[in-house]
Amino acid sequence: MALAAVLATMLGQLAVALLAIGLAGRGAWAGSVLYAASAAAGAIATLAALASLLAAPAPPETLILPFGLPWLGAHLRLDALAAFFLAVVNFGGAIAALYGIGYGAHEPSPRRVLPFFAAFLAAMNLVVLADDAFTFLLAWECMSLLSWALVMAHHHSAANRAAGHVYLTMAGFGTLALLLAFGLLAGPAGDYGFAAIRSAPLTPWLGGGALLLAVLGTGSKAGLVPLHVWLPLAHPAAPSHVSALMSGVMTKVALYGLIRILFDLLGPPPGWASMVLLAAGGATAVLGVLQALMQSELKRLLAYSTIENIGVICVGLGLAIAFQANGMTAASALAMTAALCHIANHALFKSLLFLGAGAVLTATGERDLERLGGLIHRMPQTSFLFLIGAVAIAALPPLNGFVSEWLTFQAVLLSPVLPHWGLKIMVPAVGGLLALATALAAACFVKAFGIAFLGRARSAAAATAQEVEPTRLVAMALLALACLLIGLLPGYVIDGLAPVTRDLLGAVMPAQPAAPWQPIVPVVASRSSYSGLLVFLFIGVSASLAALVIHRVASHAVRRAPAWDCGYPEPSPLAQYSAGSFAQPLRRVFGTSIFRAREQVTMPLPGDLRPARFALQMRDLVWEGLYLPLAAAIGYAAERLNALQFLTIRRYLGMVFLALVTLLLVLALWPSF
Amino acid sequence: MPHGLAFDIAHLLAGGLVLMSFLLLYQVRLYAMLNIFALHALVLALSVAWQALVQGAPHLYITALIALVFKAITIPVALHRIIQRLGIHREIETVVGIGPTMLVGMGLVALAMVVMLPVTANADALAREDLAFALSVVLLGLLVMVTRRNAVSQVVGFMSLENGLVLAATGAKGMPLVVEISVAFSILIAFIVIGIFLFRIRERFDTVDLQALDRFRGERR
Amino acid sequence: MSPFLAHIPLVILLIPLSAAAILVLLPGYRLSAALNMLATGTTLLAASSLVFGAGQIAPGQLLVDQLNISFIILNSLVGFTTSIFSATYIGHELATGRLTPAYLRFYHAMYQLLMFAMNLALLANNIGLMWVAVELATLTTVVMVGIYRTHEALEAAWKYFILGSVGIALALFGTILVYMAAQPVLGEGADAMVWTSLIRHVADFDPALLNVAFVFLLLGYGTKVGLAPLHAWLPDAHAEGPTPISAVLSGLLLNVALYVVLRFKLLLAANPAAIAAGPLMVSMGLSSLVFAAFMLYRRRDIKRLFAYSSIEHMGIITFAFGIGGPLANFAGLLHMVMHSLTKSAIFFAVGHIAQIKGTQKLAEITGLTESHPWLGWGLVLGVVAIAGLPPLGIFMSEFLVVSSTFARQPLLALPLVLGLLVALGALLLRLGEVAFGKPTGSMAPAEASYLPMYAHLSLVLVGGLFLPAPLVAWFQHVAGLLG
Amino acid sequence: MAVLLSLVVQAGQMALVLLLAPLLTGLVRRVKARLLRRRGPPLLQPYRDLWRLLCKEVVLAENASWLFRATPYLIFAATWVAAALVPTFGRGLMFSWSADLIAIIALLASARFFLALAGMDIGTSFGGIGASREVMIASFAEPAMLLIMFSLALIAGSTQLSTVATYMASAEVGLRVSLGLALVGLAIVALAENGRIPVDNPATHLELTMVHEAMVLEYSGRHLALIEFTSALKLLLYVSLIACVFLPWDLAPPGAGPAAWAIGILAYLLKLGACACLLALFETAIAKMRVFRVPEFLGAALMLGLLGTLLLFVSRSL
Repeated sequence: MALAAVLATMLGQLAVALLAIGLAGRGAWAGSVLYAASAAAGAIATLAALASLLAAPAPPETLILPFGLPWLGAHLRLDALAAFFLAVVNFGGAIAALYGIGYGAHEPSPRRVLPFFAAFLAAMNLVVLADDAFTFLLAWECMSLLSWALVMAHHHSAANRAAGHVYLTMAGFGTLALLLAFGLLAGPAGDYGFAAIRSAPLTPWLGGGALLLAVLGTGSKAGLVPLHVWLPLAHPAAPSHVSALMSGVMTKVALYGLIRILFDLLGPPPGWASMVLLAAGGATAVLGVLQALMQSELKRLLAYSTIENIGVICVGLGLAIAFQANGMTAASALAMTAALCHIANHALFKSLLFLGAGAVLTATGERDLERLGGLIHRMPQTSFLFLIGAVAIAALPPLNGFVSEWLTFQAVLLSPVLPHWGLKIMVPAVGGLLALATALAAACFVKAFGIAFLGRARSAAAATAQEVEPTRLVAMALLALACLLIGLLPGYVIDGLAPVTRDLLGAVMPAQPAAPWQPIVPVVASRSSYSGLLVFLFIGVSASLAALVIHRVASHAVRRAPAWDCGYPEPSPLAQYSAGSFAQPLRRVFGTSIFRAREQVTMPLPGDLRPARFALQMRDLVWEGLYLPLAAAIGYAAERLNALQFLTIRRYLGMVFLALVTLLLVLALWPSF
Repeated sequence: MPHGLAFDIAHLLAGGLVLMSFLLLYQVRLYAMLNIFALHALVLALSVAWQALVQGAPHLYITALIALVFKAITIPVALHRIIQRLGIHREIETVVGIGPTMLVGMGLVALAMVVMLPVTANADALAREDLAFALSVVLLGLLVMVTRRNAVSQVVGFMSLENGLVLAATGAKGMPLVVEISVAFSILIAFIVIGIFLFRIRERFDTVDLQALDRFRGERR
Repeated sequence: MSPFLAHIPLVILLIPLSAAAILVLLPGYRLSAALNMLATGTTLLAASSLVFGAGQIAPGQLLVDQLNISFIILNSLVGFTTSIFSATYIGHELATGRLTPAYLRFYHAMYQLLMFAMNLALLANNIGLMWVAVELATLTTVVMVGIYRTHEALEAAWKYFILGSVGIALALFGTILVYMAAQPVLGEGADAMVWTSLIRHVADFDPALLNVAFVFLLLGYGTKVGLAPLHAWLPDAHAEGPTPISAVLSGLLLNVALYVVLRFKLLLAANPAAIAAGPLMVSMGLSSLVFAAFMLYRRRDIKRLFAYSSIEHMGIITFAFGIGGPLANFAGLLHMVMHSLTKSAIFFAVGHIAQIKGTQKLAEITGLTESHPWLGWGLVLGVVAIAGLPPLGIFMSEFLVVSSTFARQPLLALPLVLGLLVALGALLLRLGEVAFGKPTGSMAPAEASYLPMYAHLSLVLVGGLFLPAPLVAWFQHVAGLLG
Repeated sequence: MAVLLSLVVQAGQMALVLLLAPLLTGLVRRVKARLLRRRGPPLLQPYRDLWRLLCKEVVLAENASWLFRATPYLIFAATWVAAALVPTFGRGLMFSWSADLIAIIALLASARFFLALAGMDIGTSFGGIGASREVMIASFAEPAMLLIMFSLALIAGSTQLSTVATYMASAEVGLRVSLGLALVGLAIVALAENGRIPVDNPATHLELTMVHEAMVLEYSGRHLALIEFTSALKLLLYVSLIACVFLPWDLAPPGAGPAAWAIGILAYLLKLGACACLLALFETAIAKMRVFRVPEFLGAALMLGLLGTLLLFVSRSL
């Protein structure tokens, strides 16, 4: 039933896409209607998916459509895992579409956005529903292709085009890696249905190969270091509601692929796989957030922060594997729940933040933090909602980001019981990295919010910005509300995820006590527990109490005056701390080694009236160490081979001649002769 | 006709064709090459005629006649005139030295033998020898094409290659369409010769003027 | 077999032949273009009726069996759509004076002659006839490539001619060797060259002779297929000739040559003692794929770019047939069809683009989706398809190629995948420049016929998602034959 | 009835930390002054300061936003809640399970997050300096804290402070190297988090060296009072934390009677006094370090935490 409903909404999205080809650009009303239709379809699909998730443990729904590989057909399957991801995808999609109603009016070329947007949503749904390798890869690559088209929507900028190229090439890499992974999984019999793959036994070597390929393939889409380079280029290049989808939702679909292959298709993953994921996750988290800190462009900063969160999720998945391989299924369920929870949470707050960034972008026309500032006065609602997103992503209580980080840390804390020595040492170290990443994320979002929304306006555009339309505010507010609700009542989410972990791991977290105060208890209450609701109430009560007392006893006098600033107020807003200067202490600490950051200050001599100059140079070592050499190698090979285009006919004949002689020689020396 | 004699003569003629190919490889001057080629075609004509006689296949006489008239007479004469017209009769142009070329040629003949002789163990000896020689001639013809810069000498190489084909085709007993094929090839060669003549393609086989090529193809920076 | 169907092959040959004869005499652009379309259209109709014939029909020297029927229909279809495209394209050439009416007459006649030659090659039941037909096809295209009579066009035609001639010679030698192998079994005379009798008795042939023959045939016809390192003629011939010819070259002639190779592979496959033709085809295919993939990066001419992409895809197809097995052969067949449709669609777009912009230089063509949305997005779709991205058909065939390779020769899948990836990168790089960005050059509205292009693309789209069951059964049957 | 009683005890704890916080600050100042052979301010001076600030008018910068005005209340509440969740005189208070050590750290992080934002709100360069340095220090202190907590949790098998304290007071614990390392690490983190010498100097307004003070430069009147109060509370929190983990004696068990509570409070006061003296002694003996030495200082704490964890593995498995 739910499957049919989701399928119907997918068809709806496709219909919207087709209509949009003709209608988009015919006026604002057409865009609004289409976006509204897309949002409605997304909402219905969300409800259907949630209903299916809550109805578990029902047997998974399956369906075979006569498409795709002729002898296989398109197999679809809706189980708990799929239902969870469908809910994430469609909720994110519905909100992005709702936001699009307002945002689309600012879009110079709606025809380049709307058709792809709706189709993109349908493709992501199909990835999650697919139950055979062909349909999966088809949908997977369609998802990449359509999002590429969206990245290319603003194609006049050469940077966007370059981003699109890097993006789709990397996506191609990922797909081919996945194709090989499925090839290994399907074995020589070549049955690409997931049901057959599940039941087929696999030797450890083949399984290991498939696993690594799957990590490469899905990791390149999710943004695991060092396969992340496309992400900070492509995500910001798209229109903001699409950025929200790409960062908040599409990376999750990639992780869905990872989970599906590792935990479902591969059978129980080998223990060493956890080390791969833990190492990659830890490195991704720290590198991602450090990069985010160094950015001065809001959307790019958000994209890098996505990379960080993917790292956090991968650490959770790695822990789940580690525990499962050692028979600790309850701990494994905890780690998996933490990862899934973070997946949902990140989808919510990252979408919220990107939508906020989109609001800033349309209101000011600026994406550069160095030209923003003071927006809290001009756009109070947006600022407030963005602040909620920032608090959530900084993993601060009582919002949802903290819940999943907390669960992940609880899983980390269970690791000493693991028998494996490598893991014993690795997990605490990764835990430390995770903590570092969390703290840096908080720093990063202090910077993002502080520079963009606080202080004084650094440009005329920022000084005259206007608050955005109500529909967009509603879209953001819904996300903020979801962030808050999950933060306060995480027990429901954990219970809701139980069918998923039961399917994947055969274990669930203990049922969360319903009352009083909705605490969450990962293992036992004496070990650790946390009640978001109570903490929230506590803070609320104490803050009100403090306010009450102070208003009773203290002076009420308030006088507005120029800023004090130690007696030396600087009239120009440009003298404020900028994004670059905010990051400077951390850049000094981390950047000199990780980014090879070099600062150069040119001070004029005393009496010289020239301004002092500050130059900063940073390098991306992953890009320079891995991708540029690769590009150079391809370029070199291409250049060398290109000489073959300019030969004379005699030389071409020589090539024919050589080929002939070689083949004859081979034939003469063929062993069978 | 006793089998031994028929075989010996066919063998002799085919071997002569290989020898002529070697001579072609050896010649550096265009006129000399043309003369050798005329001889080459003559030997082919004889060989084909002999096959026609041995196999009792009168239609092969046509092929022999074509070889004689067209390849041994018309084409060399035409090429003579082209060479004169283009003023390239004095040119000596090989890419590698004669010595190495001859060595490579030897190697090719050896290769042809190694490939062909064990292969055709079932076929009768006549066809077998013929085929091995034909392959040698084909390979040597290709070698001529590859080692010469001048269009005319390359055409000569191609024609000697084609002679090898005709040798093979006539050696294959009772092969249909041989005449048609030889006619088709003659037309092809005529096209090539006319092409050289019409388009003044003097050096186009191997222009050293790379800039010219770039301009033509618009492909380089 | 109904008597009516028995004559169809003859009809398929006679229509283009007689059309060629008429067209050579016919003055006037509109009339001849219309006749051209009419002839290809009726050929298509005739060819489609072959579907109703079950099993083999072999009237005289001709043969219609499971293998070539799809080729014939594909050939007629692309021939028909190209003639529609050609009508608008040539009209423009005439208007700009690149072609004179006299040459035009010649052009249409040659077009039909080419169709005749290709259909003959496909239908021939005699390996000698097959060879003659391929040679004829080559000669006609040589003439067509040189039709603009510019320096570059002549140069390209000349190169094509010389390399093609050598290829023809090698193929002939291979054919003679096959005859030699057949002669002890089938006796002297024509029967030893008839494919149907060859395949029946091939198990008794001398396998060693067949092996040598196949080397020559692979190299000889491989030159026509455009396999590296025999490919040199292909990019220039595509770039310098009229675009309809480029479309036919890439979409059809290469296929025809490959079809001939496949016929001989069938022979080898039926002889248990012969070496597998597979390794040879695999290595040639792989080298073409990887080589062309790298060559894509430095292209500055839009038609050369897609010509190299044709080399790449021919490499993939040859590779797939080389791998063999029902799945890989199926993939090869599917890829062949999809590539034909896609590549000709791309050339339709490219032809109009080059006419509008007045240049083939990639650097001077940008922002097409903005200046000419229909052409631009058509090109985007085509390139996306040719790069092997879904939901278009080549994705499915590449999926099958890679997966079947993986099942049989896992290690070969790696270079295959790397080659695909390198090519993908290059194509996307160029696509980003050509289709996106600020438009440059002439913004004149296109006088183009979008029908052929979008018809092909929609076929490719449907093929990527849904293959009708009869088609599948048919391909599977042929794939089984190919061994 | 029992619920009401435990509610009262919980409220008592909240009131207690509120009452004692300025006193602890005063005590530290006083001891420091004495160590420097000055008379120093009276012990109750912080209370007076707070009162005076409360009575003053607020001078608000012209472009201060609502965030700037709300922050003092928010951070005060967050810190107060955090402080109330750390066992002071008794274990297992009514709401102690609502947040474990990780959540307490996160509550403090929330307070810092908002304070840093408030520092940037006016748009002055000093606010920016303070905020950026604060987040840098925090980004080292937090992982260090987490690793320390990791080794504690490994020893005690819990992150719940009450459980940890119970375990620490029991005989099983013994003397361990890891505990010593954790103590040193925790002390370092506590110094950094409270802006004490050598990381920051709460008494200075020397422009380029200040961190915390730079952030709150624009605050005045009752807002400043709240912020000062929050700082005092935070100091108290850390001292209580160290006390409850490393000096876990005489904590009243859950559901104990007034006598046990009285003993607990007395012991708590003693612990506070001892810690205050030690802090003052340390601060007098050492000089403030340059800002960019701070990461190294905190890096040491990080390493200590990691080392403690690893040593635990060794000792456990042997």
